[in-house]
Amino acid sequence: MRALGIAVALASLAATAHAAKQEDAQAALADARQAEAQAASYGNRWLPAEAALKAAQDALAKQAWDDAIAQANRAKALAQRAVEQSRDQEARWRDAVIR
Amino acid sequence: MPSTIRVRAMASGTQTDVQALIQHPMDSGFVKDSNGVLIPPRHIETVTFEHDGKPVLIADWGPAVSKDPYIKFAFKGGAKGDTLTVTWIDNQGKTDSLEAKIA
Amino acid sequence: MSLRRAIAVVLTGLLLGGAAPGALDTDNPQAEQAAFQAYFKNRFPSLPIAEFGNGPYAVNADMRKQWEEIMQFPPYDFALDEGKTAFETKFADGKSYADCFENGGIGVRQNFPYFDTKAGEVVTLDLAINRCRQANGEKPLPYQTGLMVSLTAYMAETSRGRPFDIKIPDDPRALAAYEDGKRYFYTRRGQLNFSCASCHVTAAGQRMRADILAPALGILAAFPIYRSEWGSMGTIDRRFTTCSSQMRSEPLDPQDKSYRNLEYFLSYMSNGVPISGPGTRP
Amino acid sequence: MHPTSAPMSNATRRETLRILALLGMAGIAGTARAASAPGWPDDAFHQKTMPDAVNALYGKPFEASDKVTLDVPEIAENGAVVPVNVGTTLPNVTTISILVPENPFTLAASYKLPDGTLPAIGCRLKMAKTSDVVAIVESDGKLFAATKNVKVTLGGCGG
Repeated sequence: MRALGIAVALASLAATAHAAKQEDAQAALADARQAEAQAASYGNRWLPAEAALKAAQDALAKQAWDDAIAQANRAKALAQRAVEQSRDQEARWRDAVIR
Repeated sequence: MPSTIRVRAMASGTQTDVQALIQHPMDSGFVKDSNGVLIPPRHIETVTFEHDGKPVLIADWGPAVSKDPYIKFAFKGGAKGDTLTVTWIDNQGKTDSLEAKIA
Repeated sequence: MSLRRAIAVVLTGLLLGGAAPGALDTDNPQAEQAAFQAYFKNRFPSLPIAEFGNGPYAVNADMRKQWEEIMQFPPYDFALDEGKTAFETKFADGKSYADCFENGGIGVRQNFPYFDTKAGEVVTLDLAINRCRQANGEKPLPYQTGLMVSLTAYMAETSRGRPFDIKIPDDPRALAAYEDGKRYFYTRRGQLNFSCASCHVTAAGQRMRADILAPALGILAAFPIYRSEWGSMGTIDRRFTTCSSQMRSEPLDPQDKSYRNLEYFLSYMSNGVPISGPGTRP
Repeated sequence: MHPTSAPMSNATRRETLRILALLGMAGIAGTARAASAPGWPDDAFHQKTMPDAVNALYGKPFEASDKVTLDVPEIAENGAVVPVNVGTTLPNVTTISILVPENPFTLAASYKLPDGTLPAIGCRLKMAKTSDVVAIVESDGKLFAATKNVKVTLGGCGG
């Protein structure tokens, strides 16, 4: 009977860890989407950011939480870079204009 | 269905200069379409040009001939108003032919 | 003028202009057009204005030789015939494209795109064709390839040799469209961090691997084009979308406002360059 | 003008593979050989080296000759459409063939010229990557060839 108890305890431990990982993945994906939406507002979505976001969604669907988190973070980083680029260019594009 | 063959044949007294353009995909069999499926090979194998019932050129083509293939050559003789018959056959047995007038 | 007065003048200039005198960019399209064309004439002094409609072939001899060879019997010949036939085919309601365009649509391509003051937006040739179809109960055509490219190929051919003649009417919305196109042209985007100007101004005439970068002046004159790369014809939309994705930037939809304004800016800058479409390109 | 980017080994290798896929010469697909058009030298068109292709087509050797003119670009604007013009001053020319050793199948095109047809051919070929282009002219039963190299690479900055 004891062995069974331990097994159950271990299983539930794994389950909670599993659930925690799932939440992390979903949170990471939400952040990435939010960053990408901001890039979109500047009309400057990057294809690699889109690809990473899609990879994150696929990983989430396959419950590959670590992969989903990694891809989501990558998408977020790329999207943030796009936003920085847009802000920088809003101020400086006129410097390039032929006069 | 408009012909897949465009011919410009100009007689200049001693010879006839011929240019032809053929509408054909010339698929080599190695290209994948947008969802990664191999497009089967489909390319013209022979093109025959005939004047006065005699061949003036026979072209044997492999898959390395460009899409919408082009050819330029000339033959002695041929006069304005003569007929130049152009026929192609591809590796799937499809074919087309055109009787062009020499200008 | 004494130093003190000079400083006063500069200061007032700054206050009024709100920007450093150097950047007197108060949307004066004529002045910018002159500066734009002068820039390219200095970069390529030996080129007559007409040559700028031949893109890479105007600035590279080896490429030009291959172009001249292909132009003996260009692969767009089929699209051209399809376009002519379609242009002359009546719609179900008995009308045809000729009824939608001035001069029956013959020799008018150089006036496109124009600013439609009623609709308050830039109308490109492709958009005008679809508007004509819809006005006569026909379905609009897809934008990047197919019949749209054949129709515009035929209309371009009827305008060959006629210089671009793009107008900016005295309408703040037209000026805004021009400004928006200019902004798009000079703004860096996508992971490669290029703007249109990075390649077609700064690096015009240089190689990008096998490609020669065409100068921006007259860059739209040869459209629609048969690209060996595509093995088929493409409109300006197809070129804008493929170029966007090469910059690893999400392409916009065909005939998106930004693309139309970009075409408006580029065409206006190319006033005087004759139409050379339809064309062939690498 | 030499392409500006310095050649990097793996980039060049990756690039070549991309071009092969792009131009459709990625590998030797087992092409089911439907019945070929009559007279089409099926075997010759399926050889992968110069000696095999020439042997299958002609069954005799060729020699270089400056009497064969081969007009090809130095750098192809696009490997999918490479203009090729072959001419010669040699007499009694009966065939002209064009071969591209670096293509998966070496023989690209072969032309039979009946009596009275001028010994000159213009056409447009696909080239998978940088390669020699060899034009062979058969004159009085002997084979004479001209060879030129054509550089082929991808255009643009890559997707």
